[in-house]
Amino acid sequence: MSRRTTVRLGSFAAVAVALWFLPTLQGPIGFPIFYLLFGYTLLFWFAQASSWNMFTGYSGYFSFGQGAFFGVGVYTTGVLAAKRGWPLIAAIPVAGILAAALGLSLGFVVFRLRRLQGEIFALVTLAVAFVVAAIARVSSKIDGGSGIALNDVQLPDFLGTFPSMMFRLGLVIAVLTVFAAATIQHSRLGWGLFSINDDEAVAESLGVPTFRHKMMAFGMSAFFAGLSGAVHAIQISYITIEDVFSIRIPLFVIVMSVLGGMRHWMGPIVGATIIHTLTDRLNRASDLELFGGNVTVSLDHLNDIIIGLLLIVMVLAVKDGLWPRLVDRKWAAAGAFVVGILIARIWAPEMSPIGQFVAGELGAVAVLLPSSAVIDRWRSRGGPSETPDEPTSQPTVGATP
Amino acid sequence: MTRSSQSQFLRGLILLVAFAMIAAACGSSTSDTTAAASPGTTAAPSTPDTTAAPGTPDTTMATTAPSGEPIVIGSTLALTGFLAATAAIHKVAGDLFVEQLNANGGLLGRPVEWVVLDDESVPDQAAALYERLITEDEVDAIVGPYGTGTITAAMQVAERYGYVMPQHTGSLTYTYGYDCQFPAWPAGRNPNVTNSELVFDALESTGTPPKTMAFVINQFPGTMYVAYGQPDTDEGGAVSIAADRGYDVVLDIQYPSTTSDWGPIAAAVRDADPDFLFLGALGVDGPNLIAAMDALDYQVPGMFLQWPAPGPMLGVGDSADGAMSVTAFEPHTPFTDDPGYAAIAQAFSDAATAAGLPYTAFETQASASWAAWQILVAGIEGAGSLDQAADCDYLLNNTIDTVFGPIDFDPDQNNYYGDL
Amino acid sequence: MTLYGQAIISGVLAGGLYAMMSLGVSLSWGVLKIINLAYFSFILLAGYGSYELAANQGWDPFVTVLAVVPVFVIVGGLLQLFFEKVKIGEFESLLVTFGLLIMLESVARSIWSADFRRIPSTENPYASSSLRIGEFAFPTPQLSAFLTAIVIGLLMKYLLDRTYFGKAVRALAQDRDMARAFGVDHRRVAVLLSGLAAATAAIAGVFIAMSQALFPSLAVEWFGIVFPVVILGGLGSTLGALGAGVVIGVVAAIASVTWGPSYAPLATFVILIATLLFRPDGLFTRKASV
Amino acid sequence: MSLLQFDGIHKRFGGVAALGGVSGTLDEGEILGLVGPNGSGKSTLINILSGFAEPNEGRISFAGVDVTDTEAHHRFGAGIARTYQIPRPFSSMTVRHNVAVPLIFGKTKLHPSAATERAMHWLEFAGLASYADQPVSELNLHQLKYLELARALASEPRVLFLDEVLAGLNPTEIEESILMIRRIHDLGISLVIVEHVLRVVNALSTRIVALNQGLVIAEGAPTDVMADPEVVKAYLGSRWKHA
Repeated sequence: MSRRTTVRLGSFAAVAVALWFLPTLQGPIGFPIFYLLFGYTLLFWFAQASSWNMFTGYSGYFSFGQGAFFGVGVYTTGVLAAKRGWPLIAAIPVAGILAAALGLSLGFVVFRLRRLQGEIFALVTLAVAFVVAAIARVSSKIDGGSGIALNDVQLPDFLGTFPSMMFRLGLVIAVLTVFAAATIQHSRLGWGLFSINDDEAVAESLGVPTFRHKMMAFGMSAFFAGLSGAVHAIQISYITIEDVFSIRIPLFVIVMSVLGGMRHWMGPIVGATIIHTLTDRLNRASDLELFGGNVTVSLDHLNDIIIGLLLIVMVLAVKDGLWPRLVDRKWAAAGAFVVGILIARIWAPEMSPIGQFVAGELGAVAVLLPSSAVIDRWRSRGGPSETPDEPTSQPTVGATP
Repeated sequence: MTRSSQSQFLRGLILLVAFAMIAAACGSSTSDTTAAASPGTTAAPSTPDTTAAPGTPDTTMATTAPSGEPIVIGSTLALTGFLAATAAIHKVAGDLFVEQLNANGGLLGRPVEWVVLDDESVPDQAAALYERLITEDEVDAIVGPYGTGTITAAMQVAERYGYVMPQHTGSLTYTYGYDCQFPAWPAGRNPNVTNSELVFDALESTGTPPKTMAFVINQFPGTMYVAYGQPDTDEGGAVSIAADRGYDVVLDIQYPSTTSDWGPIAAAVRDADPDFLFLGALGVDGPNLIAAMDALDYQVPGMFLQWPAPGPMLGVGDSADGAMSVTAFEPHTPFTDDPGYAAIAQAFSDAATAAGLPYTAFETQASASWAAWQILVAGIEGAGSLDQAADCDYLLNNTIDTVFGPIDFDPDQNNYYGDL
Repeated sequence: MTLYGQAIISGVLAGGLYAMMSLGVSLSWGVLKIINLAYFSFILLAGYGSYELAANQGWDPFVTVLAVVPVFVIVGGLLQLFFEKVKIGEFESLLVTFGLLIMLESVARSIWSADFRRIPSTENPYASSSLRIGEFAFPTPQLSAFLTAIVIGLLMKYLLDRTYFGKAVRALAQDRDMARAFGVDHRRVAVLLSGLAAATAAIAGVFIAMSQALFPSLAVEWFGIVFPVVILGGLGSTLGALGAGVVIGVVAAIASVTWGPSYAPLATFVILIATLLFRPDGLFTRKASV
Repeated sequence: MSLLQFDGIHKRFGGVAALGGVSGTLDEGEILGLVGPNGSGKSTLINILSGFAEPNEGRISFAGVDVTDTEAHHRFGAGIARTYQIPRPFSSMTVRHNVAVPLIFGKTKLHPSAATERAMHWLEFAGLASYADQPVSELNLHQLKYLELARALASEPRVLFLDEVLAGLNPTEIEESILMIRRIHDLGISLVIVEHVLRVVNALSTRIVALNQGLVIAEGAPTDVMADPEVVKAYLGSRWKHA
């Protein structure tokens, strides 16, 4: 193990251990228990977005299959833990293995056929999610349309109360997933995937075992999505095909990763944090009164509009996502974050900590994005030589010397 | 060169606009905590002729304006997502109830504020939001969401914190073991038995019961439960009850909720040509199938529609003749014999029209919603406090008056009553 | 046998509608290299437009086509103009139009609510009328949708095969740079084609409003029909889409009456996956592209 | 025994035969020139020998081992490398990282950090050291072609296929490139060069194979092949068609 790997392992372990005791501190510090579940949901999205990104973000193969892998995970818990009485802890690894098996068998067929590259691959994975849903729908052993209630599942009580348990389970899976994503990025596998992303044929002719690398990454991606789905089944508590296999999971992981940046393991984490905190707080906003109450704008449907808008803006204008820009301008972002929080405290003193965080986060994002756009523009006008499209896009492959 | 800098500028502009929007939205989301539904805005008495919300035990409070810190009641509703159509009814009903409650003296003499979050029709979201309502927003009481999945998820949270949870229409009766959950609609503990027996009894009471029967069932948990009984136990279920009763089941098919082409299903029904069609339907399935059968020049002599969601027979016209359904409340006699309820039905209809709902009658969904609020209020007023355990005790040990009549809750029946 | 006969008729007629719903996506993808999910929103919004005119203004549902279609020709053209402006690639187009779809669905929800909207039978006599031939019934909305699909398919085929515009389109489909080098005004052709494609989507929307209830999340549910049709028919192939629509319609109908309606989506996707694996250029293309 | 040997290579696209049974050998230390008019099958042959495409028929052996069914990345590891006519760098990576990839995955199998260091050696060889940490978009065509060479050499191949490395270059750059090819040959690497500039092929090659319409029409010493009437006819014929 190289020194860098040791350091990474150490820091992940330290973060994990520190967070592990967060639920214990809930009583003494006295923060609302909701924060544990809020934290769990955030960790859930970390795991989902990171697991999607460790294949799609690195290799460039656009997969809509996340819903299927997540769904396999959820239904493994449903069938094994709820219907057959397995303890949840035993069902979780099986869920990961089944999802990985689905990913690997799909990959085995699809990656063999060169003509299924590109957008056709995206559609095959979309179709697989539909097929998995259709099978679950006709099989009464799985669901058969009745749904599965999970209130009798045997939960791991040694992990504490329900919110503590969810938080800790989510933490373990998120840390494993993100650690895997970070490790892959800096490993041979990561180099292979990034070269596949740029030019698969050339990668193969320079010795990259492209088939094997795609299989490994897709399998792992599916594995972690399945693990995370298995835990999330408990949070859903009553699973139905329409909910589990909806477009929500693939949509959110795509938006989160695109927003944060797909070429670095931190990208999905940044994206998930922004999207989850923002949508959570927007939930409350029902009506926006402007001009002293003369104009009322209903915000009921704003969540989706913001998600859609973010996706469009990021894809068109900020192709590399926020992470590279954050690295570039961390002090400006940190400053804006603080200013955002201060403004929130003055404007709405009773605002909850999450609300303040969102305010700070929006400040940071607002500073990062347009300022970078202006800088891009300035650079492209000022420089004598042709500058590349994205001046900030320092190569991140295997990155960081 | 100019072109590219122009487009760069354009991109910058788009971004600024986008984030200005988000910032604006967020500002409101946070300031909303104070602005939402203060009694001043919701208490405007739009229906001054309504005397009191029936079921609010102490009607003498009517003339006293509520005062003091507002009591905050939290809930989620499927404001967006696939259940949003029906949840909109619950929103209108709840708003109206709170408005009337405040106009009639509030709760325990204090004004009531209702915080509604959007669970997007997604159970995990509902669970997280109830967690938030109870532990972060520290609401004084909760009301259930709409939709079986979200209700089931929310109930686990309520149980964890011992909150009383009146709920409108949860259909998986057998899974609800929590003593302080109070279903409002009279579905009964075993709709997988009682629902179809009610239908078959009604058919047999006509003197000319059908001989052949077709079952077309939406693959939705509630409809599946009624049609095929409890999963993994096969207890009850309309199909087997029909067979037991000697009906000839000539067709028994299930369709996915996403069905868009009703032609083949209509063809299958026409081919089976049953005397009676039992449609385990949701939403617009009924009208869609009826229209498709119509297009084949075919009508069933009689049919049963399980859960007509809002506007069920909307726009089908004469073809809906011969269709029957179960209902807990309809805006006509005998349900409206009580003048108070007649006024509510009218007020609801007005509010629903104002909110732009296409189907404005005060029927099952709206009345169940109303009853859930009545149960909550009865518990709090009866126990005279916001203590959840006391409220729960009161509800379990007293007869509660609702729009559906007096109810006694029995935990052995999972608090379900009635026989729909 | 009547059952299967009627099911097949129903499947064939539904296939016409499926083809019309898919034509826009197929042409845009095959020729313009833009996977435009916004067509799903066009279908939905056109349906709502037709609903508004028929239900609230008392128009004959068929006549609403005249008002609805021109709007979407313009919208489709403008959208393409925007794509040309930002020089969007195939993958980016998938994501951008996905975002657009989510936004438009949300807009539809705030205007018409998530509730079901259906043209009342008093304003829409066609929903329950049909043409009878012996035991078999041909429902009016589906039959007219099918006939319209055939007419549109043939017109498009003529337009693409026999006219200068069609030649330009084909040049574009085969080699963008070459077409540009030979003086084809790439942008104008693309905008015009996108407008036409949007028109077919709008017509499909009108027929959908005529025969069933509308609700906002329909747009996403159509994925399960349109993508199989597009892949089966072959990207950019007009008659292919027509053929594939009918195949999907019939397969779904037969699966539906044989094993039950819940098997219809399964059958559709098994066919889709088999096609992707064995004939990725579609069932109806003569030669494999190199 | 020859280093690389191929027998009866057939390749069809649709119904069209691109190669109609081509055989040949490459000996250790040779510079084999592969010539022929456009569409004669030169690139197809290189694609098949480097594992980029599969032949419909025929066998290939390398250093005495049958590699017909060996995947391209294994052939690269075994010592078969190639360059592309139009350079295909990994566009999101730096120049140095481009060269690190074959060091990680080729014969050397270096750890990524070691590979990034070692890459400098080959960048110096190719005269690109000063661009090491630039994005590849900073390079011009000539430099990109050198980057292709550096990538191919990084894994120390035994055979290198050079697919029109001189196309698109100006006369000075061509002279430089010829010197570069000789330096590569001096490393002990056998070369197969596909080239349009016949003067260069003549000057560099130890032996020439001429292809036309997927068949070998002449083979031997450069002067003999160039004088072969079949070859002259193939070239003139194709010239005329294009004129």
